[in-house]
Amino acid sequence: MKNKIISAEEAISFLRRGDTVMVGGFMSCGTPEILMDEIVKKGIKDLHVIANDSGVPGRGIGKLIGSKLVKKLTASHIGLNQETGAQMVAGELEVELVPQGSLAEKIRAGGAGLGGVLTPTGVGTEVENGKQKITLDQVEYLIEMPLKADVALLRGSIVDKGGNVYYNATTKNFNPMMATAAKIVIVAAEKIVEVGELDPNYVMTPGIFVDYIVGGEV
Amino acid sequence: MKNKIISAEEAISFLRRGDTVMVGGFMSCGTPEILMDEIVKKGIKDLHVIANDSGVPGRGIGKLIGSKLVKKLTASHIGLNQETGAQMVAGELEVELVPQGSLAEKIRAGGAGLGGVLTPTGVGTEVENGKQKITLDQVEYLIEMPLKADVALLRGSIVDKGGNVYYNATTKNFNPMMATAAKIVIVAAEKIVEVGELDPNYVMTPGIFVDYIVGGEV
Amino acid sequence: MASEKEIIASRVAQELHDGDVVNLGIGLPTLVCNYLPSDVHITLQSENGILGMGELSKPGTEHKDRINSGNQFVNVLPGASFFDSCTSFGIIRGGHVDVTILGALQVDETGTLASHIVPGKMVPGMGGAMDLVVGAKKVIIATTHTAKGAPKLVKRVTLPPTAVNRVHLIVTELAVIEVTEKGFLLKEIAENTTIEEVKSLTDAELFVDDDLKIMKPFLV
Amino acid sequence: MASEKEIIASRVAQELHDGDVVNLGIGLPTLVCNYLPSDVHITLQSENGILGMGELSKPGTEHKDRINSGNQFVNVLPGASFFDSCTSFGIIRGGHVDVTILGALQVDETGTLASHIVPGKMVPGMGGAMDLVVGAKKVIIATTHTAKGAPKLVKRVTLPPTAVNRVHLIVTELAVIEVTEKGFLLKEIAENTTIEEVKSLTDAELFVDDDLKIMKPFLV
Repeated sequence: MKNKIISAEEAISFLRRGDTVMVGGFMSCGTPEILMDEIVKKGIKDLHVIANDSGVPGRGIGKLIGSKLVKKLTASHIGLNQETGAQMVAGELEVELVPQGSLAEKIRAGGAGLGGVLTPTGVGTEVENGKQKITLDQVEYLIEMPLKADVALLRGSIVDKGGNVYYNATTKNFNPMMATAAKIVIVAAEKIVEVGELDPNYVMTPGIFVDYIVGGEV
Repeated sequence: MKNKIISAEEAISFLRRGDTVMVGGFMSCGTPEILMDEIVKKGIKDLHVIANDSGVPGRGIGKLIGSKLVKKLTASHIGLNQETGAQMVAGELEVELVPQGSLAEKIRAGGAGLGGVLTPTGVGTEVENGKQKITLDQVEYLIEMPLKADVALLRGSIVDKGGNVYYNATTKNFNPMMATAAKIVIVAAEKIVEVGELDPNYVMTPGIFVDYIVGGEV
Repeated sequence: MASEKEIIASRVAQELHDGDVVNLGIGLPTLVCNYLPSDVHITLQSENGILGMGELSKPGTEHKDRINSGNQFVNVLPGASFFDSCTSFGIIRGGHVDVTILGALQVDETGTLASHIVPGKMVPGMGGAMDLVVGAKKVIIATTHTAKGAPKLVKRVTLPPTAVNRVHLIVTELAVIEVTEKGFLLKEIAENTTIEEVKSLTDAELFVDDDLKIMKPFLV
Repeated sequence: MASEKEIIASRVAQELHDGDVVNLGIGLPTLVCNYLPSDVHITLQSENGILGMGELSKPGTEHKDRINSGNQFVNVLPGASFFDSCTSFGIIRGGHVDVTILGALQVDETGTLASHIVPGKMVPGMGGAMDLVVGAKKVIIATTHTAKGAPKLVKRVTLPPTAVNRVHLIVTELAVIEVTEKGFLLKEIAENTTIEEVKSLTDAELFVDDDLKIMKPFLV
């Protein structure tokens, strides 16, 4: 079996300036902090981050925002990080807002080989802009197209050496979908166990999706 | 808390002649046999069954087919039940074949409030018939529309009295999606436990989806 | 004396029924739980991935892995479940949430809600609000009747809409108003106000229900 | 002497690489595992909801909850996982299966496959085949070269297609043929046949690779 365990430094060497990167977590719960720290340390710029939100200043994606490493953010909410709003107003950061449920579906579609999904969410709002609409059975839907990324940075509570992931409680959020939608998937693990220690029924992301595991997440 | 536990007889009293009924399981693994038996006993006719397959003669949905209770079957595969093919050829049973992945997505869409999904599966085949096609980024997709049902009949390995369900191993298959897509959801439980006994992380169908629980499934 | 928020929250609580699955917006709506009758048990959904959410965790008992959608540490009740964001919004968009209670910047007589953006000023993003308003079976707006004297209940929202034609009921400190095909229907009015005052603070036509009642916020 | 099936299965096994995620169709394809080199470890997917599928369960060790897509009781290996059908076909349609190996009724020079229906005769349904052929990164057809003397490799399929332009490689007891933009390209030929014979048993033009090799099915 290929060894998937690498250091945070090695992991972030896969990330390049300008890359599109999905980051798991909801208000930093389920966000891989050690990978955020390493990106800041390396100063990888011009990232397009896809995530639910931009964390809070100094936590989660807030670390990347604070270091001005994000060029574009696709998220559902930025309200709890004033720095994100300030950079957006200053024209330093492009923010694309997507309804949370549509964001989840777009990432899932990216990973599941769907061309998109039809959702009633956002019809009649600014979310329509630039999107194709379709009427089926007299209901109007937006076509939400798939999202994919170069790299996905995720947080697993328990990860076996084969890459099977178990996410505890509300750390799950966007992590399982993002695991399917990026070329390179890196999971920061709170705990690493041997292959066979996770019950096959409790695996929330199968190991085939995970390219690298970084230990030491807190 | 409302008591959700009822007898198989009470459960099947919610099913009416001509109803659309989703039945969980893959080749009868994950199919609620005691509910199949009860439908046969009551002789509820003209059902439109939505399921992955039609089981084998005398097992799972095969019981309904054998008793000629199914008027229409929407499934991905009928090859292991010769009776289904025979009734179809005799004009007694309408069979609508759907690719397995598209069937799963259609049921999920029904439960998740999506107007449909765009899939490349089936393009250029007879699956296209009667379906809208759409081209996005130069790729052709079929629009697969949602499926819903009057009643869903599922099988749970462990079910708590609030209706939270855990499905063991490969009994999961179509059960979790079907739990979201029917007006009345009935789960035949192999084991019933008190509320609080299932770890919230291991719940595969939240109890809010389950209307009734029938014990005694084997 | 009871605050406006307490009046609103306690009156909204009367709209909930035993067994309801409820999603509460951040802020005022979270107070609603404090006013539930003892025989009404609801299941709280938090869109970050919980059904069966309990109270905020007491200091010292927080678990880092267990937050609500407002980024607060929470407990869960026996029978709870955790799930990912796709499942969570499948529950929401699919109509499996009975009631969502949200605040508003503006709500209009067609049931269109503006709650997530003030162009040039406040651009926090819609979060899960657009899905909630589209998906929940019943959408209740819990809001003060005016903001700095300006009516929040209007003929047509002027701010960017969050969802179109989806609001069912509006509860303010002054009134309970149903959104009907004709427009705003005044169902209940607070003791300390008049129909004229409510009309003057509402920037749209207000139809008075034949069976107009006095609001009784603190029934429990 | 080795059977045709064994020849085909053993040659297909050479197409698999260490670490591949593989979905095997029912029948002949399931034999492929018997011929894997000892340094090639693959992960088997079963579309009813398994990654890390092992061998068929020995009599007396079957578990009623654990079957493969062919309705046989199976074991799982350490590191396996179970999931629902939506997740399973997300894996398949999303391109996370490296190789799928399937049988065929007909396959044509454009890579179009017919494998699931003979109108009026055999209508078992497509099951997961349409998704597999559309989604897998590499589609290998493992089939006898002819059926009752009639060529299975044709210019255009006459049976209803299962998926259009998706087959990459065809392995028969007589030849290994790549589906290229030009059409069928003969890459390898069995020892006991001739180019002429293979051409005569193929109902489409057959281009012979400049680097034509002799098939070596039982390398391991």
